[in-house]
Amino acid sequence: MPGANRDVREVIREEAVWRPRILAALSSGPMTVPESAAAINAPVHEVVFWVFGMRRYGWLAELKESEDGGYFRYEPTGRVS
Amino acid sequence: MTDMTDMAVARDAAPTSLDYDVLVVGAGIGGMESALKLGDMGYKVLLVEKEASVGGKMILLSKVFPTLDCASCISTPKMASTIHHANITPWTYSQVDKIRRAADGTFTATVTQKARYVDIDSCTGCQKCEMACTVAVPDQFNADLVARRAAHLTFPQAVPKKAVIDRGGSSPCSFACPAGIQAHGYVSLIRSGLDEEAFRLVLDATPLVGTLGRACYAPCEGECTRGSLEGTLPIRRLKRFASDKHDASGNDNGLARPESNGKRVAVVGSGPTGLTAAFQLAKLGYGVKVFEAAPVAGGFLRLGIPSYRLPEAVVERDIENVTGLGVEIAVNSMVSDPAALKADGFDAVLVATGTHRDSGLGVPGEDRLGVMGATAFLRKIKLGQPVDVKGKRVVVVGGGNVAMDSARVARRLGAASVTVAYRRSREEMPAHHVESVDAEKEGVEFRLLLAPAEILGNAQGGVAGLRCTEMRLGAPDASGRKSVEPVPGSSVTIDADVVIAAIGMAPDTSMFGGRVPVEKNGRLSSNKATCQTGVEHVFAAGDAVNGPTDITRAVGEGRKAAHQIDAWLNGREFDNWDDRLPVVDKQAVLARQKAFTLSAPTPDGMQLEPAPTDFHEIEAPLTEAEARRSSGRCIDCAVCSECGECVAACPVDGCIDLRSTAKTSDLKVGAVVVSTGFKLFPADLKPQYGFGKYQNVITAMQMDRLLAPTRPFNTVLRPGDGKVPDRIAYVLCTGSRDKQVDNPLCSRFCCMYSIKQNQLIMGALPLADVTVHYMDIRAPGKRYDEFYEQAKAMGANYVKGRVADITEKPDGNLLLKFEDIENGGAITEAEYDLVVLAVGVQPNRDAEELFEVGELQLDEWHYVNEPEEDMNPGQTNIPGVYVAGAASGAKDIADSIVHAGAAAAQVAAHLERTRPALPKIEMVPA
Amino acid sequence: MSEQVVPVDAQQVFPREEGEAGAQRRIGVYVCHCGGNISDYVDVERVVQGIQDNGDVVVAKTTMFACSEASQQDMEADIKANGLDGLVVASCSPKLHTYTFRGVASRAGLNPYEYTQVNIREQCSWVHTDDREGATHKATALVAAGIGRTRNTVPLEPMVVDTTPHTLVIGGGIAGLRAAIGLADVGLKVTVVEREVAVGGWVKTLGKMYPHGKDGRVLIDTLVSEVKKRPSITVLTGAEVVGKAGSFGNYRMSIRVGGEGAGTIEILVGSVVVATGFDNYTPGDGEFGFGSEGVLTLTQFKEMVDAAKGPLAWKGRPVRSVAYIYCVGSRNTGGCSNAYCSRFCCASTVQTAVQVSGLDPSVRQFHLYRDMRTYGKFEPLYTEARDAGSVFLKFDNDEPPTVAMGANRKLTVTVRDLLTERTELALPVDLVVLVTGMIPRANQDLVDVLKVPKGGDGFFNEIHPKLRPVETTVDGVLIAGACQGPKTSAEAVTQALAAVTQSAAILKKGYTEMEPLVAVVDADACTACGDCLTTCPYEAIKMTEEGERRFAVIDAASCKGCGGCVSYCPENAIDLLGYTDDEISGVIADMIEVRV
Amino acid sequence: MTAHAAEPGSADGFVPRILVFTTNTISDPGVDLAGSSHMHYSPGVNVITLPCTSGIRPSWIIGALEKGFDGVFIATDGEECAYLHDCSKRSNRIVQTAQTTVKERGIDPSRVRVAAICSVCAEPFTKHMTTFSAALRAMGPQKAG
Repeated sequence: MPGANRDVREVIREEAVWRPRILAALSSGPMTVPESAAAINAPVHEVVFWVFGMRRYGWLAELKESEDGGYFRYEPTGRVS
Repeated sequence: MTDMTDMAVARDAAPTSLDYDVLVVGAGIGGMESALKLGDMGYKVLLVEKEASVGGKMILLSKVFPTLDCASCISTPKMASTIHHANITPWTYSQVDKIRRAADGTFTATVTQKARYVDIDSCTGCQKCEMACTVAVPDQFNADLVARRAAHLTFPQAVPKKAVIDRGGSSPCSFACPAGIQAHGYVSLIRSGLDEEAFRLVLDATPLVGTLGRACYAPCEGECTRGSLEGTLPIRRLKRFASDKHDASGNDNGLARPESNGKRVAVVGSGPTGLTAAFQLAKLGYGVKVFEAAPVAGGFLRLGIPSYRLPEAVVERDIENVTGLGVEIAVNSMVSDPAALKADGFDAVLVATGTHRDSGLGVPGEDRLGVMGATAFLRKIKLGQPVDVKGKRVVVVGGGNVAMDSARVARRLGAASVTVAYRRSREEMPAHHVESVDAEKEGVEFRLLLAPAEILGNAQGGVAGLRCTEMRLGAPDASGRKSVEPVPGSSVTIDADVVIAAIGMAPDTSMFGGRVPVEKNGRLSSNKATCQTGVEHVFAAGDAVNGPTDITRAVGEGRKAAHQIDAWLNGREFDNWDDRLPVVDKQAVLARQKAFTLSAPTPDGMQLEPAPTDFHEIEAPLTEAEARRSSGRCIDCAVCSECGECVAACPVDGCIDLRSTAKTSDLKVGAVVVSTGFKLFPADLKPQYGFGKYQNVITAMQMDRLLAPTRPFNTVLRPGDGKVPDRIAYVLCTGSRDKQVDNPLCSRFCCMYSIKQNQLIMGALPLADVTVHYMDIRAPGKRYDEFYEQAKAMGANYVKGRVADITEKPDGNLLLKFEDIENGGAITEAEYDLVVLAVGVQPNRDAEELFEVGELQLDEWHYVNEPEEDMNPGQTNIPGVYVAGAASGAKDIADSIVHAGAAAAQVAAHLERTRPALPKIEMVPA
Repeated sequence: MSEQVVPVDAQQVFPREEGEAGAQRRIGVYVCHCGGNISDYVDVERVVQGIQDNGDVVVAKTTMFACSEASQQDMEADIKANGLDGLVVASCSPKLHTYTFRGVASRAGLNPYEYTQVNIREQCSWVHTDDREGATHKATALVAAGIGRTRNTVPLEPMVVDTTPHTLVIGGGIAGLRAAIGLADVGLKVTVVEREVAVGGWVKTLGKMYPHGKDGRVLIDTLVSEVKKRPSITVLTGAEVVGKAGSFGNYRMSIRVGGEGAGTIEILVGSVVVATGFDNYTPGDGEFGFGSEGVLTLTQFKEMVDAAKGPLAWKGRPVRSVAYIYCVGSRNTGGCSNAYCSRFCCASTVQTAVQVSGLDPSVRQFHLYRDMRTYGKFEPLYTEARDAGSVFLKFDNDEPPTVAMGANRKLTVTVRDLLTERTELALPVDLVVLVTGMIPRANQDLVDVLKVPKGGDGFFNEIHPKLRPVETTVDGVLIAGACQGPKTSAEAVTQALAAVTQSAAILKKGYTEMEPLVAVVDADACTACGDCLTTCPYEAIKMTEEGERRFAVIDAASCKGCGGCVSYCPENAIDLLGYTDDEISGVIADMIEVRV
Repeated sequence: MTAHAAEPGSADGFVPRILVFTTNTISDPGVDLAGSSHMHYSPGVNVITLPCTSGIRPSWIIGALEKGFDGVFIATDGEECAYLHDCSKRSNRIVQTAQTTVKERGIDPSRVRVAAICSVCAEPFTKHMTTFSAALRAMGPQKAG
């Protein structure tokens, strides 16, 4: 997790760019944020912004009662554009 | 206490007409309370709030101490009452620019209602615009923990529940485009994978999408803010990407033939100006016919720009966008009397014949065989007519883009050598920099500071060479361009078989025979703003009027002409077709971010050969990956990209209007309440705590958002990796009681909100441990200390002593070094999942900006001063100006509300003193 | 019927002619597409078809945007053209457009309370985007229910209560005096009633006060002279409030004026500001040595310091050292029963300590505290005290300091200091100052008259600290100053002015308007059992007599319209207007009528 | 703005009808928020809004069940009620009265539920509706009359 911190504005701005990659990664099954980050090879703290931006705008939703070792799993909702 | 009966204003000076009795600045909890109470008393109140919703900071909180009421449940009824109160005029998304006190004791306030770009009456708050928006920015109302969109509802409980579009002006790229194309818009669409939408956004401005994607000189890229970082985005090529993607998709262009409006317009000339105008007019329902003298349509696009830059097929494809709307294009149709087209049933005529006549060199020998004008040369090639340059030595005279095109075409035709002779140096060369560099890469030789003096002939009447005079640079002229002057007696000869003169182009108006007015310089004469000529139904635009420019300018001229012709035909006043917002300040855009990550610019895609032999397109298209990556570099300068997705998504026609503007008014008011609230201490000013560096160090405001039911995440998660935290530490007095950060004061409510959060966390996360590092627990209010005891009883752990510093472990956990005063004072270390900084209060310096410098007195800590706090709370040093809530110092919600109530009493007393006869109070309608 | 009760005028509530009761209504129904927000998920045409034959429906239409100007005009035209007497708009949440459509009704000459908003967006289309059939059925049921409700609506008018522009202020301390001036300055008449022979309260006894160093005696003098300038203020000293009758806006207050030949006068006021202040905590005998020579309360010590012209002396002996023990009588310290923090005392003590250092910098001062609560801008006082040499020692409430008088008549304070590794320190000092807090003033007689509720701490309770911080459950009876809880003098003044504002908000216009959606008693059905009487914290319900008959009556001006009394009536004789039994039962029946 | 999958309807097409009582300023806005967040619950849910749930007549609850609603849910203001500090207690009393009566009439008292729903309780409300709906489905329809 430690490492270069990019400006929040910059990270958040990139949500659209990373969205297809995250959706592609989740197409094989729900994942936690760290799992998604590993799948798309991006810093986990940045993936937090993208996952929750996507959740807010209806691309992703958490699986209920899916907390696993402190992490929830997220899955696509089916929104396509 | 000053005498409360006699203020500086005498009763006799009672003002006659006020717009409002009271101006309340800021609609947080204090401002709302003052406004409501004054409204209840019957005073007319103008309430100005800079955000798009009333509610201030309180509405952002989860619950409130010590009752643990839901902040929203307490706030929203108050917010609704404020908005609907018969005596309160609420202006949200507005700002008070200045307040001036008049001699009679009243005030004139200059208030700007910012454009929200959403019609507040017709917006239904449905958030479809927000779902569709392509620009993501940090949501300040979620303490930057999550994204929001440029088009957005302030927060779910916003009052009024109306959207607002976050726009800083025009983005530099979009503003730079003479064609008025929303460059930022299509870039953000491509970033979101909305390539077809990007194509259609450009198509909205001009039919020439593919053309501009290749042949435009992209002034947008010159202004791209990224240009000052690692380099501009490839904006033009992104447009080509969208266009190619559209072409490959086989989609129609989405434009239906409009219903005819019964009027007809003739367009003379089918270049970029004519085609764009025809397209725009046809979309408005006009019957449009384009007359083209040449055998092919497209003007310079088809006859001037070499195919390696702009393939014919692309132009033809773009022209289909025009003809697809029912526009008829008649080629080989020279019009010699445009005005006379009226007799053929055309209600208006646009002349856009461009510049197709080459300027002569004006030197001896110009009439020799082998001397030709560049336009004529290029035209011949494009029409497939024979030009014999193979194996010949070609000299191109001139330094513009046409010169470069001619030279590079000559290379492709197999010339033995191609030399460009230019009278100034490389720096002054008017050709686009890339053009000259690329020409050079293709083997074109440059001979600089040479002015043609004579074309030398050979025995066959052909050309043997070009004799030139050497030039030298002089002082810069008025335009900053260096003047040149001949070197006396110098003479240089370049051997040549062919000389191509590319020193300028002019309109060819010979066919009009004076029937269209012409300026002395040979250009058509029309009003630059309206395009109208002396004959009222004849309009003229484009290069024929302005002289040679470039495609984007020509397209812009076409849009302008169409707009003005439509205005004239409908009897409207001519107006400015281009109503873009002022451009944003690039420095301000750069200043929004602490740092930028630089990434390698996308390679330019030019595939140049030293000796090209054919006319295949030399620039590679962007790959899908390149397009996404490069559009992802866009920094959304103006925030809103004008991509138009919100307009398309909004169910109410005309509700979203990106052209609306701010409105500034001067208002006369009897008194002012300053309720501008406070700011939170910026936690990064305590670097030892690592806020902004360590992901899992957050502020208490962020924790309040995490705890609120309208939270950014699905529960309380740490932002570093989305984990449910088990061990949570609080660092109290972050930025308070701290001389290091120049704030010796206690912020009053941090202990209490921390205790509140402790209780809420223990409720939300029953397994979590909460530890609070504190100096003194300050719970000095009604039921506050009991609330503290309750938190202790629930299991929160309170440790007295300062936190020295925080360091991060590789797994994101945090190590706190702290004093444990009550257990011997040793420096101890503990590990936590999440650290919450209980940030304190800073004064909001906006308050003093409302008045002339120094007019509103502040206390030594820069809060609004209450000189007689003991007896006259809420009173400032300016008679008639009062302060409510935390603008005068840190206060919790309960204290702010009481203080605001006191301020209202002061205002009422002031108004009564200064205004004996109040107007009859009207009944409040149901 | 007792005169102070303002009942809703029967004519106002039931104005329709007898013959018309149960007659056909003429209702207009508009079902909104919301540009797709509704119609994408609800078949709005079918909704209209489903209800248009409903008996009383005269107009039934869909509309693209009900809230649009054009649509509003259309509705107005329909109301006028068809003589509609009811309006139902099925669109978004009532929170967004209730006022819009009430306005439409009013402009068209229809009583706004004949309009019903049906929420088929937030509570139908948007939550059933996955079930068009279900959403359409539900929308039909909701609209049908809206029609059913409208069928039972009655025209209502906002209630207007004339108010008396006169406020009674109880208590002549700093809060009461400042409130009186504030009230007079906004144009209200004021009567101040003070139990003591002179006004001024505690502040009159104080010298220098924190944080601005103002002298309490001077502040009171200023206020008194300001009061005298205002002819609209009457001050009654040695007087007590002994009776209250009437209701909000028009209270008849009985005041016993003191002295020999005491009598009772009655005044008519619109509101009452209670500013009866506090009492100082008096430690029990032996509590932290109280009662011993040299052990003083903060109040006593402050008086001594205020009076001092030079170095302090106690009983003729110079004071070389002082120990302050904080939280005496507060925060359960030392086993006292007061759980609350007294708020003002930390700052007051450090300010006093600074004053002492000013008189004699060499005095050693020890502060034995729990948490130093110099909140906000008082913090620099604490710093100043430390800079002036005061020493601060923190004690644990489980192990409070002890005070002992030695054989040498010398006081020793023993404390385990948490700040120095829990070292036990024995401090021989000349004086021990017990930092005593505030306690609620004992005035049960007044409480019995006013019926203002007290909190667990014994101070008067506001209705809600954030929504209505100076109001009590007794309408028009407001609280100000330390009677509501411990506070500083400036804070008491602030609250006093807030009470002025609240008083002016209800009295200034000379009348007050209220939503007519209040509870009413059907006198014929009422059996005068009295069950409802205690259910209203606002005391809006009273028993009344008319000839032989006894029945309950609800004062419309006091009623808050919550309906809390409705369910307590065994005879179902109470109805809340706008939510009557007929209306709600009708709605339920209509909802179920439409089968899913 | 989170999408939530709706519970699937049962095979026999029985969608329980639930009558919900909300309050104007607190719980109804919470229910609205579920809508503007595009959450999902059963279309069998119908809402009636009152100033305060302590104004509910037990007869309305009983009548609703007898007339054909399968369940009644009272969304109280809890501690936030602006009218009555003991609002929860009063609402619970009403619910208990109604439950006692319906039990006497042979109706399962668990068809009446009560919970505090505040103005931002969109998720809790949705959850309540989903679980209540499921419970009622398991119980089967409450026969009208």
